Amino acid sequence: MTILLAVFLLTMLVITAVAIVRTRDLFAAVMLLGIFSLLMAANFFVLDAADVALTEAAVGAGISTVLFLGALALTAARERESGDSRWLPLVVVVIMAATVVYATFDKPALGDPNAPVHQHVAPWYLSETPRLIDIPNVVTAVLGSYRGYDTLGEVFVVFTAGIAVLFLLGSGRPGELFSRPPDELSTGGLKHHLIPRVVGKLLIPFIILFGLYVQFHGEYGPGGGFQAGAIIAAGVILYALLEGETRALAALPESALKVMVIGGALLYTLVGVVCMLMGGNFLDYSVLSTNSVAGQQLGIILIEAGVGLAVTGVLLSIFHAFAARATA
Amino acid sequence: MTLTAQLPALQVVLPMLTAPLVAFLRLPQLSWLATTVASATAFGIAVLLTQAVLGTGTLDYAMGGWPAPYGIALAIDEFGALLLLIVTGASTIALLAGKASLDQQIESARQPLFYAGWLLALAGLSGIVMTGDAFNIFVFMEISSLAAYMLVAGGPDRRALTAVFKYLIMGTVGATFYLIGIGLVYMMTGTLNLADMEARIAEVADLKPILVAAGFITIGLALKAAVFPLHAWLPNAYTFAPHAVTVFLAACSTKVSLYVLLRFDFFVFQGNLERHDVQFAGFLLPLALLAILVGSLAAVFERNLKRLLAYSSIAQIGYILLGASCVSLLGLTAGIVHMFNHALAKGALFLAVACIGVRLSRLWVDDLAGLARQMPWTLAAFVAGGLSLIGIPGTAGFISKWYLISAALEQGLTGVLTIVVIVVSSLLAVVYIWRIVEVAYFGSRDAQSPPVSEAPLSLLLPTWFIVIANVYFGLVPALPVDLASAAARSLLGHLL
Amino acid sequence: MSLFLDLGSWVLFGIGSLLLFIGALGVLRLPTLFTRMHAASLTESLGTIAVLTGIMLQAGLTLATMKLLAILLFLLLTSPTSSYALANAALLARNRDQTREQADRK
Amino acid sequence: MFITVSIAILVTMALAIIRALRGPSIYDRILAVNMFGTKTVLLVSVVAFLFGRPDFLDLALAYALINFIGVLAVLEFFQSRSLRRELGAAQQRDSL
Repeated sequence: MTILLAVFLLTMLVITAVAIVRTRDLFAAVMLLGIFSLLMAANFFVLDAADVALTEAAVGAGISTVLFLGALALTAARERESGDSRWLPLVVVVIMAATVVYATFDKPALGDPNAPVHQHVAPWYLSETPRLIDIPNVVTAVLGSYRGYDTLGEVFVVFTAGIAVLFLLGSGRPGELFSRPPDELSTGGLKHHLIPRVVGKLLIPFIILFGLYVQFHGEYGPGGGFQAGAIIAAGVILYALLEGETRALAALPESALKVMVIGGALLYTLVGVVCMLMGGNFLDYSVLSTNSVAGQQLGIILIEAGVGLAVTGVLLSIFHAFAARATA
Repeated sequence: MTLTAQLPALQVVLPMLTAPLVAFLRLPQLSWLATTVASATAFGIAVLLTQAVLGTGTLDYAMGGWPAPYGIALAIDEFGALLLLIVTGASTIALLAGKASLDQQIESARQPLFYAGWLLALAGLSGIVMTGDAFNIFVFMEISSLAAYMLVAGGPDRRALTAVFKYLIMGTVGATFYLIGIGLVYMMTGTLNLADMEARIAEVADLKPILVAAGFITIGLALKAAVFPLHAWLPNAYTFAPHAVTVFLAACSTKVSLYVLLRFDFFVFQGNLERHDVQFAGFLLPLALLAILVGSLAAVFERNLKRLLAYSSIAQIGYILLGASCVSLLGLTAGIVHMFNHALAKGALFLAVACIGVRLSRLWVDDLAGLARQMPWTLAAFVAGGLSLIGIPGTAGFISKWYLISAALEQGLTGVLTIVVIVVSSLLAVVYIWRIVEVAYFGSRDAQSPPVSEAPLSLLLPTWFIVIANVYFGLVPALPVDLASAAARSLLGHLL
Repeated sequence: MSLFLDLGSWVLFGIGSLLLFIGALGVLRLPTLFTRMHAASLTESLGTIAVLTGIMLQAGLTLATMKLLAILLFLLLTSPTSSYALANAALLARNRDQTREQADRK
Repeated sequence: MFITVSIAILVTMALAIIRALRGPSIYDRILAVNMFGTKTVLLVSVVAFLFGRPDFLDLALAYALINFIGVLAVLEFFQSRSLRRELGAAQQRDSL
């Protein structure tokens, strides 16, 4: 059944991807990208990677569509014919695809328990985590502790992206991402907004609540700081869409976002530094408490909080930067 | 734990900690100061680490205290130490010298963000060099690339944006290829630790996924390292970047990718893929030779000063690869020494360009006419850097050429061809450097153009520091040569 | 007892599947946007209710049922809202086009 | 029985994709994406039970909450753009 589902979803994925590449209507491409990301998440889910699927869902379904539209608001809606030939890229892509297919000939079968992946490091994680860290979701243990340095790096990737967007777009005065002309009230465009506004405002608390749940439930089920950050940011973006950027910024001003970004990135790094000061290696949470298991758990909670803060802050800063640019 | 034992972690953590603080400082001057202090401290740490490596051999550091295949381990050997010196040194010098030029090119309101990006690039590059984990390399590659795109996009010319876009697409493709390769290797070995990978790959080395992985990783990294013919993104990125950024990136960013490429091909794949050395030489030697010739020729006909030097960089990357593709102790030593020496020579040249850039807004070769009279010290530094690039005895460049030719002499017939190419390209280097010297010293300045004064001392001092370093390491090459030959020995460990 | 639950699930799943398929067919085959929206809302309201209730019967009184209830509630809130917003936007756009055409004709 | 439903959902998704590819108007595409989103929620819920992993319902919950934002953003985008364009055109007419 897994195979059947995966094949079906992947076929649809390929069709969608080809359509995205072929269309010159950038708006259609954004819509198809939304479908692409939904398919991707369903695929991850079918392959039992719920944490990844949740990330894809949180980022792909809401935020990336909004950011793509923000970019579209700054440019033209149709792709210009470029002089470059499309044949060379096509040839390169076909060769690459053929090579990857060739590589799969000797690949262990999907779910084969004797595959090297299931023989070497993974069994150790599964057998030692209950003793060393004692949390049910091993994925969180791997990301938060065993490979915590990678996760720190990923937080800084997000941070760098945020810095780069702010640097390029310039964080000018606040503006509306989808600005409406001032006399728009007279044209009656807002009337249809009554129902979405009521429903949307009803949903926002639930979205934030769900984000917090994902943040703090990450040790038990799929989730963690990245997903939670994206979900909470999506909630705030919904507020901004319904009530306007100005009110969103009044609720969560740029200085607060700044504090979240710096605070999140610093919190993670400083947890590592504190571990060093207390005599362990960088990010060795065991030394944080007299009981090494409790120390690990404390460390993971702290760094996940740092991740959540930084991701929320960066995503919202990027959103506001696009908005400020769209108005200017 | 003593402080010394924690140094490997601090090398990356220090710039990472400083970056968020710098990003939101209100005062541009202060953000420059904090960045420079952090970068200089990182250089100090790199020096200490090099001493430790020379004393006791490879340094290992277990992140989070988890043992190697389960957690992420840092591993710094001689090769890594050399690269760390290049990365942190280039960053520090570029910052010290770049103040005046950056103040001109970046609006002061955007400077804090710019310097934060600089620190992130520094952290990313040193993170790549130090880690012993294949996926961790990818993570830090993302940090350094994103930061590098941002730094290049800071250039005042609008064309910087299109240049960055190309750079971004190519860089992303390269990183994706690398990731596909890592995924395939992980599928077959179940580990991400490089040392562990090397041990476990032996059982599955003759299977198709490993072969394909080797291809993907090599092409991906070659794309990031601007190896001919995958260099198309480099000239414009270097040309339109702010001058100080060009100094920083030209000195180290492609070399870090080459470093990863060499580590992968020699550590992980070499002993295991069948007749790997022949394949390596067979594919890369012609590319290296072509890179040298095409890069040098393009430089001869180029009229934009920075793009000229960028094409010359493509040729120099060819030299590094040429050394490596000999697959011999001497050849690898030559390639690795050239990483260091090219950083010195190109550093000096681009610093001199930055000096000129402070005074002139356009940097075409013709604009330099008669400039030697007004900016004697700058042009003298340029000539010295050029001499080192050509490989005149007494400069650092000579040392690497010397080793390259000795390595080629071991190779028999192909060696003769190699030597011919090296000599021809050195002559081409003489031509393109001389063209600039001729214009600057013997051209006459346009009467209408406003008088130009010598570059500020804050720029000239670091420039001359690097020029003197060129001469010093030309006369006393012990440090880079020792590190490089030790690195070559450990890279070739399996074949010896 | 469990037989009844299974039977109930079967019936609900059958109805749900049928509704989903008919609705999707409608979205594909019907001629205009508004008729297509009509078909889509069939899958979105009745189809969703049938399928999710069917699963709830299988899950019994567990946390999963609570989550399913929440999902159902949110879907029933959001999908008519977005349909409404979509229809309204499309209608306004069409009206504007018509008035523009009239203005152009004058 | 979960299999029957999941096949029905997959067919629905496929038909929605065809609609999204065909267009013809932007609103048709939005409709298709919206429909695709709710079908994904259903698929994930069904598959979670099919595989015996009901704790994975969180994902469906996330979708049910977030999919809405994308659709609203799109409508907002078009509303504001066409209004702005119209106003720009009107101003041009006035100035002539």
